[in-house]
Amino acid sequence: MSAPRAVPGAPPGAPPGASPLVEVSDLVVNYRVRVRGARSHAVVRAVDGVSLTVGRGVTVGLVGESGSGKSTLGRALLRLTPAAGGAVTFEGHEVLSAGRGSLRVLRQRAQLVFQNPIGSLNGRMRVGSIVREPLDIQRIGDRASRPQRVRELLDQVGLPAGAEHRYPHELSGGQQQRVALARALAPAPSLIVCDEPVAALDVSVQAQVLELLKEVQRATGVSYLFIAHDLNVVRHLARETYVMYLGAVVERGASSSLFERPRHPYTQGLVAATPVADPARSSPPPLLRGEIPSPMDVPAGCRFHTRCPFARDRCRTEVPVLAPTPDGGAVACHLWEELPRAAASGGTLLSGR
Amino acid sequence: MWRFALVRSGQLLLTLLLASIAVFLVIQHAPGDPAQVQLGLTATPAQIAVERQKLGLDASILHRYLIWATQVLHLNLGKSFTTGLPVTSTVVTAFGYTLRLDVVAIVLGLVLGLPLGLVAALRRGSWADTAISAFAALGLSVPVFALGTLLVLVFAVHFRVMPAAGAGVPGQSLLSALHFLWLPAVTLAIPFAAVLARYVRIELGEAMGEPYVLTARSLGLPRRTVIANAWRNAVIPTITVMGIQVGRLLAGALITETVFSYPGIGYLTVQSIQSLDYPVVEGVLLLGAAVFLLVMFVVDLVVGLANPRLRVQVR
Amino acid sequence: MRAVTEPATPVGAATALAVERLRVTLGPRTGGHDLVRGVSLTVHRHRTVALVGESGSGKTLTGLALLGLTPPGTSVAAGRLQIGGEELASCSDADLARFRGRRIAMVFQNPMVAMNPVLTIGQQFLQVLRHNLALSRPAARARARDLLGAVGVADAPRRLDQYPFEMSGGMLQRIMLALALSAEPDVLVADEPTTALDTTLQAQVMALLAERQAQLGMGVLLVSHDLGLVAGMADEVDVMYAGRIVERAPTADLFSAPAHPYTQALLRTVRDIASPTTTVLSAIPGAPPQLATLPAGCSFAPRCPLAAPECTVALPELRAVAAGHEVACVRVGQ
Amino acid sequence: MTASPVTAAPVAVRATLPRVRAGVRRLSWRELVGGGGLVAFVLAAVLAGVVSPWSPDALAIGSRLQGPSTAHLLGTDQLGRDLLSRILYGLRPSLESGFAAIALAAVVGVLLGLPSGYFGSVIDSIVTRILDLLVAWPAVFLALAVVLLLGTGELQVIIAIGLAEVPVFSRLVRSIALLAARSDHVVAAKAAGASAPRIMVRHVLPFVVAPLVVQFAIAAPQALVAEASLNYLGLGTHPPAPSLGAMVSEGQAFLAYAAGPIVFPIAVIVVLVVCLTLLADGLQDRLDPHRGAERRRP
Repeated sequence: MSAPRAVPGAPPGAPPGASPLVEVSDLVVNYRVRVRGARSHAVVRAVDGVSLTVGRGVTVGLVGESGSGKSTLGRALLRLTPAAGGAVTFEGHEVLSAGRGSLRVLRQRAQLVFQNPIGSLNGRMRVGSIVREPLDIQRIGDRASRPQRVRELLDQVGLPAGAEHRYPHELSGGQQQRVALARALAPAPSLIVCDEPVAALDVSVQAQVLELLKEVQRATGVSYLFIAHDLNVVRHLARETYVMYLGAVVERGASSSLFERPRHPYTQGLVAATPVADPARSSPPPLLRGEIPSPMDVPAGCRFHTRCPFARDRCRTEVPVLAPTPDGGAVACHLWEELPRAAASGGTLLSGR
Repeated sequence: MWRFALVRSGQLLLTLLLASIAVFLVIQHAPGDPAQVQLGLTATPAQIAVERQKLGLDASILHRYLIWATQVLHLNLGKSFTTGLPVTSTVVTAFGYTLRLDVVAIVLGLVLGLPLGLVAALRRGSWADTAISAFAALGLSVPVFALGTLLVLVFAVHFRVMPAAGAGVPGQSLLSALHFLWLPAVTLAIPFAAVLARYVRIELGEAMGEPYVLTARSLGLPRRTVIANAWRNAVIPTITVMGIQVGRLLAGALITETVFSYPGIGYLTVQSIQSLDYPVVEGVLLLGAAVFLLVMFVVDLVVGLANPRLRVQVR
Repeated sequence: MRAVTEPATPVGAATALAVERLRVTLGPRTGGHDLVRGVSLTVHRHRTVALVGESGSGKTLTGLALLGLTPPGTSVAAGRLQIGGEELASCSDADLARFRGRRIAMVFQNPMVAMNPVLTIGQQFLQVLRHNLALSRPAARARARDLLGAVGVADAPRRLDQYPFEMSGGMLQRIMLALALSAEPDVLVADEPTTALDTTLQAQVMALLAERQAQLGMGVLLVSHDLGLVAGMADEVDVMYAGRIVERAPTADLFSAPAHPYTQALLRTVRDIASPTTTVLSAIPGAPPQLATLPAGCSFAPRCPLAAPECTVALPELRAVAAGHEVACVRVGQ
Repeated sequence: MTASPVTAAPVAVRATLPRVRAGVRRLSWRELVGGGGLVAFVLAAVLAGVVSPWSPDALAIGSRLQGPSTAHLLGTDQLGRDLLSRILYGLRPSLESGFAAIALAAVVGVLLGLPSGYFGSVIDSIVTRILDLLVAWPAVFLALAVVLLLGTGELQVIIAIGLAEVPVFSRLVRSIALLAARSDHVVAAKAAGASAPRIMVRHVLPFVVAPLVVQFAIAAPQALVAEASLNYLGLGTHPPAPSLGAMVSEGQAFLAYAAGPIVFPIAVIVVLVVCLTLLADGLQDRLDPHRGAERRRP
């Protein structure tokens, strides 16, 4: 087992002295992509030096377009995808270089919930066996007590009696996602990485699952790293949010201020593009032009400059670093202090009424 | 595309090399001492030892392979144990007969299989589809030797309109050569057509269910164009399957040629194995593998050309 | 973004599409069940009608049925179908074939699979333009370039020589829109045109759709599950539940005074999630119904907080509660 | 917030009742005819010693190439042996070799394909190379190589046919394992700390079973045809042991005098193969109704 790393700095909002649950620093994840017909592999930098902190019992949001690397980040910090560099500390243990012992702690204390509930459940297993499997693998409790524990877990996620005898395809989408959550909760984790957990659900069911996530957090004190593209959902759940673009964090901050007063032009664009269920507010013309470039050729300088309406010469050559803002967040933009705050009206766009 | 072709050629050469090693090893380990076989049962041990040396059987296996491979590259495969004729010319002559038979069979198979597959794919669930599917299933179920024998029984024995065996005499007219080809060609063509019909039905049927077909219809394109567009997608996997079938035929239709005692590669293969004529066995195995691999190579290139993802890299 | 700032109720605007009692049935005539159960709607030129519903509500099938493109195994019947002011004898594939691509066109959900992968963009344009507009080859190519320019695709000549797999989803959806609008149809069915795209691209494609509508004047039937999206796009919203329209109203009315309990609950959920001050989300219990096993009476009754015994007796019909505002609920007005 | 009890009760009913009924009701005509036929043939082969009117090797030079009669229901062959008895005994090597060969191919296919698809990279490359070598020849050449190395006989036939079928099975298993290895439920199992063997057995293998059964059913008639063909070429069982393929090839020389010695064995092979094909189609509809299965044939 590796020695616990020194914690470089307490996360914002955490009591002084307490170490955060997860500490990611300068994480790099590369993908090797085989180009058809070519003999060599191209290296794609899916996550490019991301630092992130998740406190205990809180929800941290992670937003960005598809291709921003947010899902890869989530899997890399659980060591489900190999990292090429950086460090991840989980409950004081270094994760990336962990041996079997430390890895076992991670496999017990950190779990995952996916976007597509039916795909994340083994269709050849009954719900009871699915939820029970982590208990069997980790040898939690004895054989006799496990069915009782499974029953409790299913009860906790609001599944009716008898659900353990069903197959996943016999349940509705919302119920399937409840099963996935029960499985994640089985080894009593301190962290659940939620990768777009409600994106595949109907609106009328989304609220049920979100409410359940909150209830579970209150009851168990579990932390969520909540990955989503829907800003409304993230803002509702997360106290703090990170915005990723092309593998890097471009802005971080308390959700309230981040969505009310987005500093980075990309965050502003995301906020402005989020539709509002109110015909009285006319949407402004889209702020962001074009599309996210391929991670195979990340633009030089500020990686966002190709789509930024404010880009200057400096942005094309010099890489901006994540700099602190007065409201406790951080932004990676050369121009954030001089930019017009017009887009900040996007903050009010989000509020429904 | 060029890079793809280059890589694929490299693979072809490598597989050919491995194939030659396999043939060599099989022959080396085959029961029966080649020296003994060469000299006959009356030979004394001393004579056999001399013969073994002459044949190079004492050297190391790598050495023997290299000698053997050099000879193969010079197209020198020795002489047949049974006829005493050079293996190369024996095999080439037989291959000529096989080629002639296969061309007729492939044309017949295409003429029969393609339209049947098209009709079945475009009229899914109709009685025509059911009938064609039944034909395809039967064509694949009936063993070739059974089909051939039954054809002989009906057309050669019962009606006496076709010859039961052989390929006629050298130098005969095209018409009389064809006369000998009909029955074996039909025997080969029916399973070929069955495979083809089945694949066209599956692939085209699948393509017709793709979203782009819905798009094309929503844009008002006529049915003919919609089908033609879908076909351009369906034809790519169909070519591969067709290629495998053609490759098998060219490598020697063992059973059909045996049924009709047709002097092609397949018949030669069976006969040389039964008479333990190893030089000829070597020859037919090598030629069969080479032809089959070459056909698959060509098919891959054709499929590559038909696939825009590969073609685009030429630009 | 509304396409044009005209009064909400069109006065004398030409009808682009009118359909009455549309029914889509799955399986055999007897023993099959209806997936779309008597939908009537009208779209005027320059107007956008949003058809909103959750998965399985029959909104996509309604769109497909209007072009005669429902999947095999289904049959379509309607009391009346009118496209661009012309009555159709039936809504069969054959009768609609003449209209498709010329008078009524469609944009689909996933642009990555909606185009033929072995044909270049140019070849696909050429086929459509030559057939629908009888253009010569050079004229069609020139027109294709113009059409691509109109949807904001830069470098059109190069794009025409490329294959779909060489492009991004956003680009393909622009191209798909250009193809669908190439014959300047009277009505465009847009089936979740941005669901497969990121929100940043969604905003771009929706703005483009509104722009092209303002230029060409077609009526748009926007099929969507996203109330937020339609709020900014539609003039009228038709809410579907279990194969029927349960509420229809001008967009402003629907969002300010939703009348059907389903619409109310849905809007409350959407707004709760979007509101930073909500602590407890209001959720609709249960799951959307299975169409094969629908209960008698109102399909929403099992999930409805206001359900009363009479709700399970008969299927409620759409009734007007205000100008242009219709609701299918027996409790409304009580 | 509470659960959604609305759907719970119907789900419970839906789940158990029809599944039991479906098992019986949905036996299609293909499965009935094909399965029934197969059972009949297997019974005939097993009971050959009981039901055969004659010994299969009993020569009767005086009654050669006779037509059907009450003594010899299907007539006799060129050596005066009873055709019916020879066919009944001849079914044995066909069924034994055919099924043994496919079983061999399935086992080897799973052993090669499962790790190949699940782990990918080096293991996958090695397995793929091996298989490439196997498919570099038409299947019949492979059989010849086996015969050349090991001589003729029933075991050699099994190995030859099994070897030729291995790539199909291995590739099938590999493709499914590849998909399953990337699926979210496997990632979830990894996140919970499941070991690679556990994941392969519990989360990948169950998805291989149904396609494997279908492929088994598809390959069975092909294997029977291959067995008969090898025997026809004289590469299988040693005379005088009866086999359907050898009967046809022996009878061919006397075609001009009597059709029975070849027509009856052929009829039996064709009916048997058609039964197996029907059964395969039926199983395929039941277990693997989606795309991909049909194309696995030839």
